Amino acid sequence: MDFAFTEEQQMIRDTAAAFLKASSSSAAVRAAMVSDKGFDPALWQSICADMYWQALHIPEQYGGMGLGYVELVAVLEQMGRYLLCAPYMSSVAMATNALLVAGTDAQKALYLPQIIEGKIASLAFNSASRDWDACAVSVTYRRDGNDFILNGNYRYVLDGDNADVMVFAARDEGSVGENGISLFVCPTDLNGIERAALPTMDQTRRQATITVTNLRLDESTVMGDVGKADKHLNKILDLATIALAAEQAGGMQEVLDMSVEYSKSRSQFGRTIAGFQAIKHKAADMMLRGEVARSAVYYAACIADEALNDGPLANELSEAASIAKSHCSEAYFKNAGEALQIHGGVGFTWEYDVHLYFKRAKASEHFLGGSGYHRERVAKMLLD
Amino acid sequence: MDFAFTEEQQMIRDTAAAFLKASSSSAAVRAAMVSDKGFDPALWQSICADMYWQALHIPEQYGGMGLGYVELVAVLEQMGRYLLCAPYMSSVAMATNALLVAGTDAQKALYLPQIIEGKIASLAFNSASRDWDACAVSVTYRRDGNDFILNGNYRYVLDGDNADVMVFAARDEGSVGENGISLFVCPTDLNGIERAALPTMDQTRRQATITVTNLRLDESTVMGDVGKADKHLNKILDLATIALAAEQAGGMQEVLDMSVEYSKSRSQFGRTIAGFQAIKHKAADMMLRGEVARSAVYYAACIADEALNDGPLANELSEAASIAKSHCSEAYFKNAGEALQIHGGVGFTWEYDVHLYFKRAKASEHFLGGSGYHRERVAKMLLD
Amino acid sequence: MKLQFSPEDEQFRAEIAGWLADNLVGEFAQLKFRGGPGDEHMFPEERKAWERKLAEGGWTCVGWPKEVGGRGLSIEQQVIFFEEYARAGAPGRMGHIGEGLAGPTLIAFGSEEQKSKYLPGILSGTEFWCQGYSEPSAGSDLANVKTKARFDEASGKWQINGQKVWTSLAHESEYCFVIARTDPESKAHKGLGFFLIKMDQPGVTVRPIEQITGTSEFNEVFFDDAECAAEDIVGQPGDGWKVAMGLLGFERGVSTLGQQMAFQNELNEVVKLAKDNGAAKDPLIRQRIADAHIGLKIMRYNSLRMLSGGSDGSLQKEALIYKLYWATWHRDLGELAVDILGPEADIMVNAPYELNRLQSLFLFTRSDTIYGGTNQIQRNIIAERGLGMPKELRPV
Amino acid sequence: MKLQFSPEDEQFRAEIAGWLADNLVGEFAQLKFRGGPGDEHMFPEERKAWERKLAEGGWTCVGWPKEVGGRGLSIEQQVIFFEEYARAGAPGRMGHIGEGLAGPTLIAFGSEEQKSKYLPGILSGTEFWCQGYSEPSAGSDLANVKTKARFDEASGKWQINGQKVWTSLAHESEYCFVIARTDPESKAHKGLGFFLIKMDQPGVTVRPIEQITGTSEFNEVFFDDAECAAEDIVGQPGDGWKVAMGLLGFERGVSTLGQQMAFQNELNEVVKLAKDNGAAKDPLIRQRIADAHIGLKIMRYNSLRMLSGGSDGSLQKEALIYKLYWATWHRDLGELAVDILGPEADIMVNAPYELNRLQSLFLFTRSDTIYGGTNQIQRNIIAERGLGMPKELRPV
Repeated sequence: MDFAFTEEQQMIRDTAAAFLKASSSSAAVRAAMVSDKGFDPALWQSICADMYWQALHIPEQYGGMGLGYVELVAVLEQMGRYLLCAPYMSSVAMATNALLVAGTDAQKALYLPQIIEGKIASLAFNSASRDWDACAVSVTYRRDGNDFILNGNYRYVLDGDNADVMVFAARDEGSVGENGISLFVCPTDLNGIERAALPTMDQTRRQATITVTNLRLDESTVMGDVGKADKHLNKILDLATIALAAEQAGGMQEVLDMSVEYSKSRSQFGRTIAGFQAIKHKAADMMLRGEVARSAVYYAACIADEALNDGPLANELSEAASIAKSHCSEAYFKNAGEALQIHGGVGFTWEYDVHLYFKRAKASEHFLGGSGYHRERVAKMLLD
Repeated sequence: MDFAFTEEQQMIRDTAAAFLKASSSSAAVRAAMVSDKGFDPALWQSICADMYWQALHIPEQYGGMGLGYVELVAVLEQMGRYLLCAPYMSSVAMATNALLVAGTDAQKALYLPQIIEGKIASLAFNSASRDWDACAVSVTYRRDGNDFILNGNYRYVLDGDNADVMVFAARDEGSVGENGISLFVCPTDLNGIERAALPTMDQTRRQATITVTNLRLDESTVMGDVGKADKHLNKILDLATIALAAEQAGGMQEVLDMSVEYSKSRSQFGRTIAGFQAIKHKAADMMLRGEVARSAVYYAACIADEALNDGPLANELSEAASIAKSHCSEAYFKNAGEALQIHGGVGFTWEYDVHLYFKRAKASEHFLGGSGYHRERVAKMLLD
Repeated sequence: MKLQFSPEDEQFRAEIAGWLADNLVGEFAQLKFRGGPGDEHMFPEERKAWERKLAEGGWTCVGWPKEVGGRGLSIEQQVIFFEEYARAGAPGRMGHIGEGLAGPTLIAFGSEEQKSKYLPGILSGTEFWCQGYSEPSAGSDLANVKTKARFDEASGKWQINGQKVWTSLAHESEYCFVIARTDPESKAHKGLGFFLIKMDQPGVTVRPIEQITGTSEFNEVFFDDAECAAEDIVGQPGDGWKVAMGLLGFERGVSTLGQQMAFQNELNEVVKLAKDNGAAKDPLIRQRIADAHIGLKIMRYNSLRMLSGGSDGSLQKEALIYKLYWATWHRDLGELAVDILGPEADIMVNAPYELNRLQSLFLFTRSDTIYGGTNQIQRNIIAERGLGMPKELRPV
Repeated sequence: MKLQFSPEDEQFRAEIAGWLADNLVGEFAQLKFRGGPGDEHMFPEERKAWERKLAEGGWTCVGWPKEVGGRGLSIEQQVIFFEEYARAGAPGRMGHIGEGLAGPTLIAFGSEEQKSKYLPGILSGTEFWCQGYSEPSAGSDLANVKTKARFDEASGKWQINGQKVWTSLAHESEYCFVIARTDPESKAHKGLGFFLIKMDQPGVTVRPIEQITGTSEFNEVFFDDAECAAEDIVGQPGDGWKVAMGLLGFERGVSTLGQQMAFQNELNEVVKLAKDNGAAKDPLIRQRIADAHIGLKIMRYNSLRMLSGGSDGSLQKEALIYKLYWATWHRDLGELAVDILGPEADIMVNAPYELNRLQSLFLFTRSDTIYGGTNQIQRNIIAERGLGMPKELRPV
């Protein structure tokens, strides 16, 4: 039992922090978030060619680095901290995980190298539901010979308009709940796929809506067993949830650092506001929430590794994901709100960066389910 | 529109405060709460003979003072503040209200003068349910000629073991929900009534369990229409709820005063702890909760008057009761908890009075429904 | 205590409600529910026209005494006016700083010349005011004023230099009232003056502040040798703090009930949304909606108590807690709104940054717990003034 | 990072679990789940016998180095020991102050004579210790020590005068370690000494403090010319603060995981109650139960990180927040327990004041956020040490 980063993991974390501090500066974030694609393609290429982050947890046989979820989480934490605008969550934490969990060898061999080379991929599964699991799938498929015909609308698709490759979840016409779910993977230039960016309040992460109209997919696109992909989808979503929680933990650290720094520089009534107990105690609570967030996220990352490798603790995945996300969602939003409060008037301006974190915090809280949703998931495990 | 105490109401309030400060001192409370009956009979007689508080809102035709609920609430607030140990809530806010709302002229003429003279009365209606309305009634009755035979068990009966007169709610055998509810009033020395005190964590208010076994009541005991007393019972409980909220508001004031006073006397790190922002801000929040509690209680008292007199705003009763109780329940407990925290170690001792309020706060929170229960009642009104 | 309004007051309620129903139509219909906090930058010209319309009907400055041209309404009728105004969705008042702050200050502290020069423009809805109060380095430390006023003997005018911030409607206003330091050696609340400054002059520059919402209703205002006539100081040099504090007192009052009616409109929208999108079935959301409803009801009761109070003889504690209470309630409403929206909360109406009303509410209400004294400062004030706890230590 | 324990460690887990299963029987069975915080006053003699039983099995002082007679367990094995001990419901340790505080202090700072005089009694479970640390006027201001120690040249002994408070198990202890002022002119943390004092002497009086629960496990201890041999001061006169602070460091550590297992036992009881009485169907209670479960899981992860940390090179922030975190969590659990009981929470087991376990939990956990540094002090410490924010101003 050793629940600390290894030296190698520390190095990965520190390298990520240094790289992102330089490349995902406030100016860079602000330029990227209003750009056409919502991210800087040159930076994305550099992340892939110089940092190998897309390859991090992809097995070596597919050209990846073969590292684990702990390493991935160490990098994601820094991405959240520096508010990196990039299709990383979608490509790595959603699509790559989907391929690792449910993809055939052929699909992995085809798509994972593309992702490693910087292609953008994402996962589309829900529309307007308040659920964040297989039950939320509303797009339907029907068989036509050996093909599958998909119809329906997806919403909240991360980087959906930029993606080169999509993983689609769909349900057998007439099925309900967790039944009849299938996963498909395909390029986005097929006929029958219509995509539109959704303008987002949190401009640092893009979302899209995708409408599939008689989208015809052949058998080679099917991931796993037809009609029985609910467990796979739920596992993919749990893995993505842990990744998102890692970002949230990183964001929490940054809003704390910004707030402490600002409070030390701002004088009121003849002293820096950092000296007032009201501010000190807010900051102390922020630190508490941030530190235990990290503990929850690192534990969940260890469990994610178990789940990806069928280890003995693999069955803890859903619980670990819900623990991390339920804590991080409320905690990040609280911390970001306190950061605004500590910054006073300037925190309310577009010029200061606090609002970017504040909006990211709220968007990340809702995405993949908020604290109440995940607590109820845990309650079901405990009480029903 | 004038939402302030009249001069007469102020006088009643101030007289109550002065009387209770002297007669319900810490020493008096501590003596009463461990005494056999749980209250001081001499003080109870003085309240009835010198203060006329039992008579406050009883109409003059029954020997009462004919004042309103605002006056009653003004006195109850001070009782909560000074933690008066007495069967007042039961006799006045429960049994008297029951008689006023549902009693026949004969019943009023019989029992109200007894209450004015200091007899103890109470209301029994529920057992283990988490509901606090007519649906919670579980004791059953069946007709036997012109008589009613009651069977079952009541719990949480305020001062039930001391009561001379009881109002019983019971339901027609086989009925469910709000159907089949009847109210009865009778003396407690009848055959078939067994009573036992329940030892309570909050020693300042006594509860009892009452078992009725083939209790035979004749028609003269029936209050209102047989089988249709649900609305009456709910109205009685709403009125009692407002009374309890008034007590809670008074308790809030006292724990704030105690805390502020203690904080000004206690030195740490070379200054009184009252000067630390952490303490100041806790106290400020306590004052906020206490002040708005009062606003909610006074408004509810005005509405109670409307309800007792069939005024145009009478239909606001349930909402006003739930607003007052949902705020006061959480707020009193929070304030009492903060008072313990501000008192530090000594607050944790039996010797200091804070714990008496802390326990009263928790018991009052649960009795007649906590904040969540009353919020859901309001939600039903708004959303369903 | 009695809750009902008198028949005369109810008659008055019918009158103003009727006037609004008759007049908030045609060109003004588009202004319904617009121009409130977070939306103050919208439709300025149309809202100025509405101010003139109000003035024609005698509905500006309804609480001012009749002798200065106001309507002289009782407290009850003012409450009714503000409630009905907000209930009808009539637009955010362009004239509120003139009517609520500048005017009452002049009535209380101004010279006869100042009154006759400035009050008519406020009454007629033709001249608008903004407030030059906050400074970048001041924040909650209100008395930390750095803006300077020097009397230039040669021109016989005051020369104002410095910067104000968080000035709403500055670019739409004819006048600004400004606190500036008349005694350069003075500190804190001593040596200040209260000036009435014309905005349309070379020495005044307005720069909008881009806010968290992407819009700008607050501004920075720069004074570079801005001029102010000798007779346009209110009170004497050195009286500025007293005048300004008197003014702060006017900020709280009967208009709180109108504010609450606006809150009620927002809450209604939130409730409707929850019913429409199914969130009203979620037990946790139900609790929060009920809590918001309860909180607003209690806010109203508290205001009624505040307005009726005083006869009670007690320190008005219910007034002292009011800012902290409403600001926190309103901020919580913003959070509730987006939590009911759920993931849809992140999706805007249009690029580049067009928010819907609830998103705007969510973001804009973050300022409520900051301006006009942060929640922290409010708690200090409550503890010190309401509970007699020690003042903050000052560093040695 | 790896979560699994090694096969050797799992083997060890089986060993201690087996020993407990074999020995926590017969006369000791009644001690299961007893004697923890809030219940420390119960079964003192039986629990002393249990301490001797533990010592026979070599299960006292498992973390002490072998060279002083301890078992010298690794961190992992200590974690396992404390977890299994708590999981088995083995009783609250009468020896915990000797084993966890007095012993480690002596090992770190004591003379050889002191070690050989005092450690064996701790190891054998035959001599018990209490802590003379807090004083009535000190509270969170730990260094505000008024108890005096004067060296009496005539007798060659220290004479101790003063009062300590919140001393648990004082009436069951052979010894007390006491901080007292050796230099009467000194202030704050200077001029203090750390004394080992025999309780059974005329100068020492123990008076139980009646608590919110109606029971007494804390005491006041009065020293009136209490004697302490010259060789029973740890370190030099004036070193007391250093020794005491070293001791405070021992308070946090591997035993946190045992504490958490005890918390888990409590939480299990709360969950069972909710299932039994139907509260588990209430969506609000479900949220709170889930939150408690999540909070405890995270507490464990945080402790694992704390124990594994350091190699990371960073300041151990996860350790700094631990007290605030667990104290608040535990207090919330107490509230949850009685809220699940609902109105039944007010009904005791028996008159005059016999509480059930959950009522006792509710009341007793109020002390968690106070002793060992109130939540307020913890926040100061976190802000100052963890975030480098300014220290509190001292009055001039």
